Amino acid sequence: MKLTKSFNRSLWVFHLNTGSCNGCEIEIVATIAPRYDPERFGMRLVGSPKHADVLLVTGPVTKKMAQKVRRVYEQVPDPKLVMCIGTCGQSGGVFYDSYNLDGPIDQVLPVDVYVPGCPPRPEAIIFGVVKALEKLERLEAAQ
Amino acid sequence: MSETPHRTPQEIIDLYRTEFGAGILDARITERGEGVRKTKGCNIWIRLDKNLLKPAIKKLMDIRFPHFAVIAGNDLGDEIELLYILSVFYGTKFGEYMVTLAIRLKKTDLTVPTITDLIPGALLSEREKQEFFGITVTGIPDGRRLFLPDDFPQGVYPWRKDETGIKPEMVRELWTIGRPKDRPVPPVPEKKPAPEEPAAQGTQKTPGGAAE
Amino acid sequence: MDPLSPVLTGYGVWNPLAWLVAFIAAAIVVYLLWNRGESSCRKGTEFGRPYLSGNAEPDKGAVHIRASNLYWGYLQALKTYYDAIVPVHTGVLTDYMVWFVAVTALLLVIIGGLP
Amino acid sequence: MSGDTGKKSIPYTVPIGPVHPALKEPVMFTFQMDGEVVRSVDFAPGNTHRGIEWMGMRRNPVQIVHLTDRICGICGVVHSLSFARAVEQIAEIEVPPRADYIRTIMHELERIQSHLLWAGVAAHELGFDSLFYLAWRVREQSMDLIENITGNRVNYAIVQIGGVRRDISDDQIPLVEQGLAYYRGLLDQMKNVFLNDSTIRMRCRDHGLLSYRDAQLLCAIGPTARASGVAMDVRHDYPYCAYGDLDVHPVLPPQESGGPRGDVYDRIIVRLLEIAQSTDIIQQCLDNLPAGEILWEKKLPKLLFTLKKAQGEAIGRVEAPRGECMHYVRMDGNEAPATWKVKASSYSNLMSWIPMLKGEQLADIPIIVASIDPCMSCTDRVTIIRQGSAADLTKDDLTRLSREKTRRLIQCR
Repeated sequence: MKLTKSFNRSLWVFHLNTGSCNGCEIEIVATIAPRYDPERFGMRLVGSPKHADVLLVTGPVTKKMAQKVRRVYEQVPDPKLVMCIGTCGQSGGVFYDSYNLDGPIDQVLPVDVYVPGCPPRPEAIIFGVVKALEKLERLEAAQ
Repeated sequence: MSETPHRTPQEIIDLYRTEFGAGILDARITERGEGVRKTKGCNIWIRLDKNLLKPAIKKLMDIRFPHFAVIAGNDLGDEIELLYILSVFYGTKFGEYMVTLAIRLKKTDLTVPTITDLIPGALLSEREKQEFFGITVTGIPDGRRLFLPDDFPQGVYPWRKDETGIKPEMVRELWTIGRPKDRPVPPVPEKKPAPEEPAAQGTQKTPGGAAE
Repeated sequence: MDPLSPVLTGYGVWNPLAWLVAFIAAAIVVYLLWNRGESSCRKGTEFGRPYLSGNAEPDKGAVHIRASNLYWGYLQALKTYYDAIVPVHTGVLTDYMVWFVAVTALLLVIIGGLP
Repeated sequence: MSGDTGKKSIPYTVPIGPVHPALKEPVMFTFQMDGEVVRSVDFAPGNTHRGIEWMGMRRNPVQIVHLTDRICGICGVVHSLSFARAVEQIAEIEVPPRADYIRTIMHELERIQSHLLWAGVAAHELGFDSLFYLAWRVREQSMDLIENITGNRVNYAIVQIGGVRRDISDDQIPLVEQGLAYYRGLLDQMKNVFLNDSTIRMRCRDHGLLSYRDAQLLCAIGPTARASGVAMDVRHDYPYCAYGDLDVHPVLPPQESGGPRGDVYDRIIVRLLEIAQSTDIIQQCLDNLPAGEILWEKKLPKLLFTLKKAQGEAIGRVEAPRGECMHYVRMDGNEAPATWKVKASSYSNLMSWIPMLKGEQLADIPIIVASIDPCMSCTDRVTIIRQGSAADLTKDDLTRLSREKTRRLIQCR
């Protein structure tokens, strides 16, 4: 798969809640809002995984959502990246000992970039996207 | 709707006592004041006979239409206590009281009549109690599961403290899991067609590409 | 007249042959562009199925939409007309006969005038 | 019309959700549609059930306070506040008045940011994206204030059992006042943009109706109930924190705007007026901020020891931005509470979706669903499968439908 130049400058993200507390969600939307304005880098929230390049996954993956998360991941076209936003998707966070979780996220999806924080600040999310771009560049160089 | 007169918490308890007599097993008032002036907010706690639940709620509706908040529940060992938490006289300045009607169900007979014919909004709460306490609400218009997944094991009720509660093996200690070991290290080779189950078979992608 | 000769329409020129050549040229360009692409569609996996908010794709028969739903906008637009006309259709024969006689009488008055 | 005249029509199903990226409990809706009209609604919450209450019954109250912060990211104060209030009642802990006032200030700042957040989302659902960006831009000011006071933007972690963790210093008070002045100056503009806009009026007036009686019977709370004319507001009805010292009145849709009708438009009015009310409450609290301690007990082991001895049951309730939030706690002398039941505010409001959505059009679903403020709905999607071939309706398509409806309405005028 050859990555085109335009791909790096127009990362479209799809946001997937797997049982998060909403904190990460509002920070993701706050990131999209004018104060941080990542659209100047081509980053945009889209409404369908089929339009997306990056999957922003939040939350510790509840049992009801696990299969749906896998399905949505499958529906994202290649090349794709998965960003795990928030601590509870990485280690469970405060939800470390629940009976209804299938997480953390990397048990369900292959994660490329982890953005820790509960919730991470918008700056951190933008930094994570930059890291995702770096990873894409490395992928490109490896070909 | 004609406004019924406002009453003090003690008057409400007296009304209940005259109406239901010995059916009222316990009644008390708690008060709490906060801030500088310590204006008091009142809670009324009434424990009554199981069969008097619906008449008691009807009685409260006669006093003034209550706001139904939620049904809470306690596992007391042999019995399950259900607390119907309502509030009455909302809209009056500092005159609203929480009214908690508690009934106890023997674990041998965990049935309770539905109150959705009086207050339809109680449906979600009743459905929730069915799946979390294993009680049976008779006459419930919609008895499906609410929060738990469909493949949740039968006969396990998360809020019970006896052997039907959550089993230790059901608990997943997320923090001990760590990163999956069945995935290759970055940088990744060329992509293969994605398998059906990425988690089960491992995939071409790797975790933590940028985290290194 | 030669079917392939250019026709002056008054608004421009119409030449079927020129159009045919243009279409073929466009098709070749499109094919070349398409051919340069790399198929990344994973057929037979979830990727090929519609995205239904993360839900599994239901059986086609289960989500079949009946034609009556497609007429909805049409019926909605003619709602006032239908509301007036539907109650008149009572299904009782005598009612229809009354309508028939009344309309015939009216027509006779308008067209011919009674003697 | 087909339904009105009793004509036989076979409804079809439209599923929405659960990949609602922004909801606390991503709800899966199943709509039975007749043409473009909703005939019946069913919803299934629980996709984000994490078993928080069960986990809480294995932890001590101070740990639970951190868990309560993460029940809902938008309601960072209300859950921890109502849990702390319940525990304080059981253990008979007297909260210092200064802490009560700081709690109130945080509570109201949260209401401002939450209502602005909702205003943005509602504008987005109407297809009015520039207003969405405007509202979220304005919201950042309150986020800055919250961050300045608590150190966090979301999940503030300011409430501790027996008081608050951080004080508001004398240097911070002018900053907060500056922020309030900013909102006061802006409010007329916001009202103008939201309420005098003919598009918003057309899309929201008389849509998503919830009658007074339905609001009562379905236990609606907060702005949803107040928009239907039910004058309930925990801050007014039931004194807690500093509200016992203040004069707070439930905000009802004003008579001059058409009185309480219980439609989406009234819910917008109520929320906008509540932003103004919140700035006044914060100002009053700042003016009367009592001096003194901010914590009942600073030493955590001592606090935990007191809590371990505590026995009894209590209810803590507060008025969250979305309505009453209530925690029932029962402690029996163990480290962890015996029972902990959380009643979040959206929990009570969900049932009111059913009468609201019935008879409405597909294009109106997003705004009506969002109008009770179920946290927010950002990237939800609908799919319609027509005549065997699957036609995908993404969120973008819904927004497009929504815009088209607006355009149609404008042309009809």
